[in-house]
Amino acid sequence: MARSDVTKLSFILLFAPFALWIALLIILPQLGIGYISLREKVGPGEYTFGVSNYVAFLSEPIYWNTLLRTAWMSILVTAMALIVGFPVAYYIAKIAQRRSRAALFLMCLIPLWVSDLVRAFGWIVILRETGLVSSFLQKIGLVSGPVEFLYNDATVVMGLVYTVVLFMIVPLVSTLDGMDNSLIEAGYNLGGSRFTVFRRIVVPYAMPGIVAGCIIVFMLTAGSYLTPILLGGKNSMWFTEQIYEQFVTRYNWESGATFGVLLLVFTSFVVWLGLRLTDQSLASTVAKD
Amino acid sequence: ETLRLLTWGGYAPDNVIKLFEEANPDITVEVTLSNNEEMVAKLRATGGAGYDLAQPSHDRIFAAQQEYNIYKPLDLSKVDTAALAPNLLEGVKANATIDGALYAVPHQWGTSGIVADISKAPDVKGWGDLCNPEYKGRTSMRLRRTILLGTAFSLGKDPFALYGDKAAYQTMLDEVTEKLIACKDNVKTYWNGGDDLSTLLLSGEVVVSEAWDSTAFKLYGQNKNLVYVPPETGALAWIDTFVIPRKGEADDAAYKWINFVMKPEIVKLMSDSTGAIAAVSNGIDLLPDDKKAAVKAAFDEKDLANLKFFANIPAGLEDMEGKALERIKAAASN
Amino acid sequence: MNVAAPQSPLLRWVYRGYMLAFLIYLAAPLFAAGMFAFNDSMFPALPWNGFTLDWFFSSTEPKIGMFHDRRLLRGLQNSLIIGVAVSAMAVAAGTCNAFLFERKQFPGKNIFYILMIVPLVIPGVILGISLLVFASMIANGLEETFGIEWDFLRPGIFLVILGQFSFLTTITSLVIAARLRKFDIALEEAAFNLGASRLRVLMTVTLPYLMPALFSAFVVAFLVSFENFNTTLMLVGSDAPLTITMYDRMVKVGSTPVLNAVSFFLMVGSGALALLSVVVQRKDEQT
Amino acid sequence: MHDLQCESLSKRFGAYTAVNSVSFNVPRGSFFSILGPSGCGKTTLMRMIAGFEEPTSGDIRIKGQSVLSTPPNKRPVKMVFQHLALFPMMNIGENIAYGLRCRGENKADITRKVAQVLDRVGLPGTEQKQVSQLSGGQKQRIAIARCMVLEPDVLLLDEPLGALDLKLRERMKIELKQLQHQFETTFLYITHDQSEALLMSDNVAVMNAGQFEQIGSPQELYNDPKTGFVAGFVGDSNRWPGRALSVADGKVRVALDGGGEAIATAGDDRIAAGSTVELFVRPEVLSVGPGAENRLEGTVESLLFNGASSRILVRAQGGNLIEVGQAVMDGTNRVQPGARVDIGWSHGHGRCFSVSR
Amino acid sequence: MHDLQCESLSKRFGAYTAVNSVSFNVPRGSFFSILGPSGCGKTTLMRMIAGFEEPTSGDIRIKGQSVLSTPPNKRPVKMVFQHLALFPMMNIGENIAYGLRCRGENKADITRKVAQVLDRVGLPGTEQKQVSQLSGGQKQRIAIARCMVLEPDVLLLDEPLGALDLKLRERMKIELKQLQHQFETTFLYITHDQSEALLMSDNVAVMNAGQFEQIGSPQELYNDPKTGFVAGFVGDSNRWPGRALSVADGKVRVALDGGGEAIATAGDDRIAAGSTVELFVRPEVLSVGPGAENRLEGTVESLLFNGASSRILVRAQGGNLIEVGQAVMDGTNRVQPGARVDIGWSHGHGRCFSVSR
Ligand SMILES: Nc1ncnc2c1ncn2[C@@H]1O[C@H](COP(=O)(O)OP(=O)(O)OP(=O)(O)O)[C@@H](O)[C@H]1O
Ligand SMILES: Nc1ncnc2c1ncn2[C@@H]1O[C@H](COP(=O)(O)OP(=O)(O)OP(=O)(O)O)[C@@H](O)[C@H]1O
Ligand SMILES: [Mg+2]
Ligand SMILES: [Mg+2]
Repeated sequence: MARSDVTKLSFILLFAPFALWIALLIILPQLGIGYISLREKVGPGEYTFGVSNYVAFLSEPIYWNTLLRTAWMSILVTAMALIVGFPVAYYIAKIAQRRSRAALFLMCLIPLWVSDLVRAFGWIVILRETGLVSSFLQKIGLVSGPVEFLYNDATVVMGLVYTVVLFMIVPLVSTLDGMDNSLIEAGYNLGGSRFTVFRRIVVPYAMPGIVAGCIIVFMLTAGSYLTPILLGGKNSMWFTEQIYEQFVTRYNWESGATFGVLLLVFTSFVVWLGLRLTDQSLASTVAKD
Repeated sequence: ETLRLLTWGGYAPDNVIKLFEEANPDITVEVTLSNNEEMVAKLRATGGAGYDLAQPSHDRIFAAQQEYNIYKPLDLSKVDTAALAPNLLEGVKANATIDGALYAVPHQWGTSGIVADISKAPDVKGWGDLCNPEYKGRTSMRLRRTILLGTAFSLGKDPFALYGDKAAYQTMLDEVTEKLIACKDNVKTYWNGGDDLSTLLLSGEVVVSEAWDSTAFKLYGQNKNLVYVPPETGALAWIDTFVIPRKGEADDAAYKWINFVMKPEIVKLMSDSTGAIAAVSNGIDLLPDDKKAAVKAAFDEKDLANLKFFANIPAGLEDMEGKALERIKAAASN
Repeated sequence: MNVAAPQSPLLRWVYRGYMLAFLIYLAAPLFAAGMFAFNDSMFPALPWNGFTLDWFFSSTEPKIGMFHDRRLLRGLQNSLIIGVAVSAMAVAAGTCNAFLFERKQFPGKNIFYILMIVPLVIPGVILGISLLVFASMIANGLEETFGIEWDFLRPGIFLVILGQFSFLTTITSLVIAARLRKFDIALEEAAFNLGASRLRVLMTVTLPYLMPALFSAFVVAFLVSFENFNTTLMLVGSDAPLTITMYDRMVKVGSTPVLNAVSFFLMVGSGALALLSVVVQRKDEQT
Repeated sequence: MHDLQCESLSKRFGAYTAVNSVSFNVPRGSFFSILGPSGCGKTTLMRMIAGFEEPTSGDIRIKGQSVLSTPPNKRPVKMVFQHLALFPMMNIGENIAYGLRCRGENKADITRKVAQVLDRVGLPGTEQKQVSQLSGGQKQRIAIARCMVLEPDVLLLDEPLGALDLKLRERMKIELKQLQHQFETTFLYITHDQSEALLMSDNVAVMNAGQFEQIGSPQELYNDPKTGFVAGFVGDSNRWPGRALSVADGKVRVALDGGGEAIATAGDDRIAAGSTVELFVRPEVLSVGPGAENRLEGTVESLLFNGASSRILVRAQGGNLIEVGQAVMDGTNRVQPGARVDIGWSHGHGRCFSVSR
Repeated sequence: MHDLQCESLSKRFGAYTAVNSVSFNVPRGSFFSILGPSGCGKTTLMRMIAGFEEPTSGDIRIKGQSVLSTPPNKRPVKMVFQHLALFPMMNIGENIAYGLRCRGENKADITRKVAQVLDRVGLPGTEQKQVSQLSGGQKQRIAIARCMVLEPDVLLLDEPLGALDLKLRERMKIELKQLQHQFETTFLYITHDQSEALLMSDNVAVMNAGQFEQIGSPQELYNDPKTGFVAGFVGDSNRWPGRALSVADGKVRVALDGGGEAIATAGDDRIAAGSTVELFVRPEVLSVGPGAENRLEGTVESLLFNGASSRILVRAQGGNLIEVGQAVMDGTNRVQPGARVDIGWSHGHGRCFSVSR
């Protein structure tokens, strides 16, 4: 039939760009670094295959410590972003008046449109020993000498939370927005206290949004580069930095690729674990907004 | 025609480019700022394409070329060799000749050493002072191979001599690593670029730091207390060179640029911008006055004679050094 | 009364205070970064030496304003080219994907759908290096076996575009699909029924309906592309976009307030763009 | 004894008065409805009783106790929401157990009570089902069960049938009434659908623009409306504007604006000779043919067949449209479109209200 | 002459038969309704006529011409969608002009025709308004105007009143019928609301599970249903299961399962003595009190007051529930809950259908 031909043709036309995109830009490149990561260098321009890059990773505590540190900090940042962002999302979705809601949301989004670099730069200006906060504290006499706020993990976490919190707020707002106020009212009406209603109704309802936000935030944090480097101090190690070092400073594509694969696998594992624990699925959470 | 330069910050100042383009109206200059590691990494990724002229240091040519084949041999006849300081040219030749082909000519040289605020740290002598508890929390360094080498010298070793013996080099590195980890408490932060360094020193947050002499000279212009101190074991010296990437598309323009920046009047402008000393016969004299003063304040003849030029890094060492640096970075401190 | 809000006045004020603190937190670094663009000093730091617009407009050394700084302008230009190209491609591909996943039934749809989302959760650095490695493998292979040189597979604008495209397409697909999902297919059937051809239906009914989503997808893609660092860093060649130029400048030369000026300029620009997109969206909601 | 008493309850939003000095009492165990058009303030009134809005003035008493200072989660009134507001993230059992858990009852009691109430609403053994697995009518019953398990003094229902489809709504009306009998709880029911209010309630309050127009049994409202609004809103009615010619003994002679005269019962005591009035006559009291006390002539415009509630549309000579009720049982129409007919009704069946302009 | 003819039209989705060999003819200019419960295949049937689904078998003819191979955008049938499907990105004028533009008519003609049709649906001069500025009823009319401006042979309407609220729906029923008269076009109307079908149609087809049960005028369907489904679906009915005792002269003696006996008209010819049957009696033909031909005894369970369509619920001795129609006009109930009553009706008013198990 002519009509089924049209259907088929339109399907092919729509599927082709998708297939090209996913295959050429996502799957094959990932396989590519997988392939490189299995290459062992035996001499200039000579390679054999094996898992020695992975063995090297595992046998060097610095590397996996960095990976663990990155993961741990990312989880911390994710949790912080959730704690900081939830009240904000709740305010925007449930408390603010209709009109101010849009404005608030927009205000929250503005920093999103400025590059990481600018934001980190801003923090440096504020937090450095001779920066605004330190000067201000000295001026009001709270401290006698200059105080350094930069170059420590707390600053890194704060800076990372800053860069990612909006990715937490957006999905949260969109799920909370879909929540009928009458659910909350019903929660009170049936005798629930403020805390009960929050724990048993609001949070479970927002769960898909929470999970989506956490996944995105976790991934962004684990993959971030500038903020930990610029704000981090002398102990600050970040796994993406390691990858960059391997690729650029050490000219070692093999171990760089290995690190890349490991980062991907490890973060995917964390995300999978999170999805399992909260009983959600990737498609139903992230794709919702 | 476009000349795509892959070079260090300051090595292609706008005024020089302007003059060059006036002299060669058919050429426009495009600049990408980079550093040693990135230059090699980029050229490696592009297979030597994308740029027409690059400026790695003299020790970054041999191994990179052997491994990745990213440069093309230079035609020395097209370079105005007469202008170049013969000793530097020979040095570079020794470092950058492979199978009889020469891959680089010198452009600028400079040193890495210590910068100190003499009003607060008057007694700084050498690399070891970075770890001097007297300046606890007031020192800084760049966590790269320079500090490894410097510390090695301060411990009385000669790392360049150990280049041939990996095991010995590793032993030395271990010692250096230990020293630097112990020193970590002393350090306020590790700086990443000239900007970091300047801000740290000018704001007074740091009083002693490892530094590039060029940055130090600039700082001297701002604050006469900030003085470059060549370590007593000898400042580490580097020569930034010109190389032509294997797939460079504007060789003629590249040679024109090389010869152009060696002209005395351009050297002056260039040195003003880079803070480094041009690899021409009377390089120091062609420095702008304030820098000249800074150099004179920093170096005496003895220091100049005591320069330690970087040697070609044999393959594999860089990995070892990298690991050492990572261990330092990863080590705990407060 | 809004039962969702805290009931006691004290708590309400505490909550408002929290919101205010949050907004200050959001604005602080932007404000700081923007403020020093107007400081009449060579360093983006205190002390405050007085107000100046030099860092925008001056054309004389040493204070070259951003509008006279050739490299920054070139970076800006590259960013614009990349942004527009990437956004256009991502919107086009996103539209195809939206139609594919909203309108078509095919085996393995769920798996493909997850594949579509996956780029969003791959760290940007990894997207960058994997593409770099893959492209280099092809380019090296071609060069070694056939002697063909495909320079566009080497780091440069083209790879940057591909790299950003690879994850932006997910975002645009999701934005457009969300809108398409709300589209009542009966509108298309009504148009058919009234005698329109397939193409005409697409042009007069479906695409106009999708327009606000296409527009905001474009804006989002453009802004994300403009500020992207992680993916671009690995793929950039000699034509660096603005963020990379700024980063190089900051780390390799040293920052002057001109970088603050650029930041300020970008903030204002993207703020205006974001505002525009919201206005478009809002206008659409009203109809 | 009254389960619920409201005393001159008012609620203002800014300058707008949503509920205006409303007073009523609901006796224990009765089914009380509030009937009014959209936006008249019904929901606002109910939300004040549930505690989600604070009255601007007035008092609310439950079992004689003022509850004004009781927070919403402590009031002994439970509410069935318009869209039910079943918790989508809990299953049926958890939904029903929610209130009991909030009270802190022990596990065994909760399980027993949940099973019991599910049994009573006719859905035994559905504890493990998800909300989305139930049909509209079943959800309805779960929403009621969720409240009833807490044994509230008063159950509030805000247009609970609004979201259901036609046939189901018919069934649920009867079912709701039966549930109320079973639980013997006081129901306060809000609706804008007069048939719901009439069918189920012991007493109905008709509300308009924030005020109660009339409170009474369904029969009272239907047969003896006290205002024009009630006469028009409760049940179908023909409604013709006119002018009172004379008033005597509670009977008014009305000259209709469209032409013709009729005598009707005076609905209120503000009617005087010459005042503008409206005449209300229900379609089912009209008959075709001569001989009734009041008469209008007209032409049959169309026949609307609908079984027992069929209608004849007649255009009166003056232009008024007359709906005449006609139960067609045997398929033969006594009149045909285009025919000239006389429409008649007795004096007592017309009702006349003054119109305030 | 028939505008639309369908001949043993079938549609299967996989193993499921949505429409099963349906045949019917719609005469020119008539109002034809298809009435059936949700999911019976009405929309599928209509989509086949509009060309959005391909029939599995059978033929569709418009003005005698088969349109099976005509693509949907070329068929001379226009469709009003359930949610109207007005284009939100165009104003009213553009919406209506859309079809004309697709045909490539010239500007001046389009403007004229749009103005004309807006005039005819009673919304002149609204060309520049946005869709969102119109009320539900006005949108309805625009949706019809958008189709009618193309002068289709047949207008298809898929539950166009489904989305409107109660009061508006009542009004629009009458209005739709008037519009159809005005345009003199063939309307094919789909609904699951029997009152809509009865009120407006010249002919109604009752559909069930993909098949037509009966086609006839509203009166025929109401008064002379041919199957049990039609008897139950069209209008309210009491429905009691029983067993045929004897059949004679088209009359059946039925023993009701709940106890009691009755005589009724045989609805189909498959009824034999001993076969299982269902007896259908409409509430409005039942009367309270002794003396009718058929009688059931029972106890009044409750009174459902709803003005002219009030009901008495009686529990028969055997347990059957009896709905008795009772138009309460004067507020006095003749019976009270708990009273024992006799319910009676004449032979001719009961109808009996065989039940196939
Ligand atoms: N929070 C509020 N602020 C301002 N006005 C309000 C508020 N809540 C309700 N109103 C107004 O009060 C009036 C009555 O609203 P209410 O919801 O009580 O009506 P309702 O009778 O329940 O109508 P419906 O039958 O449509 O539900 C409306 O005009 C509404 O706009
Ligand atoms: N594309 C399809 N694929 C499979 N089954 C379908 C499809 N379209 C409809 N059906 C099935 O065919 C049956 C008839 O559907 P249809 O939409 O015609 O019902 P309807 O009578 O219009 O119901 P309603 O009154 O609810 O609109 C339904 O059981 C439906 O699930
Ligand atoms: Mg309401
Ligand atoms: Mg349908």
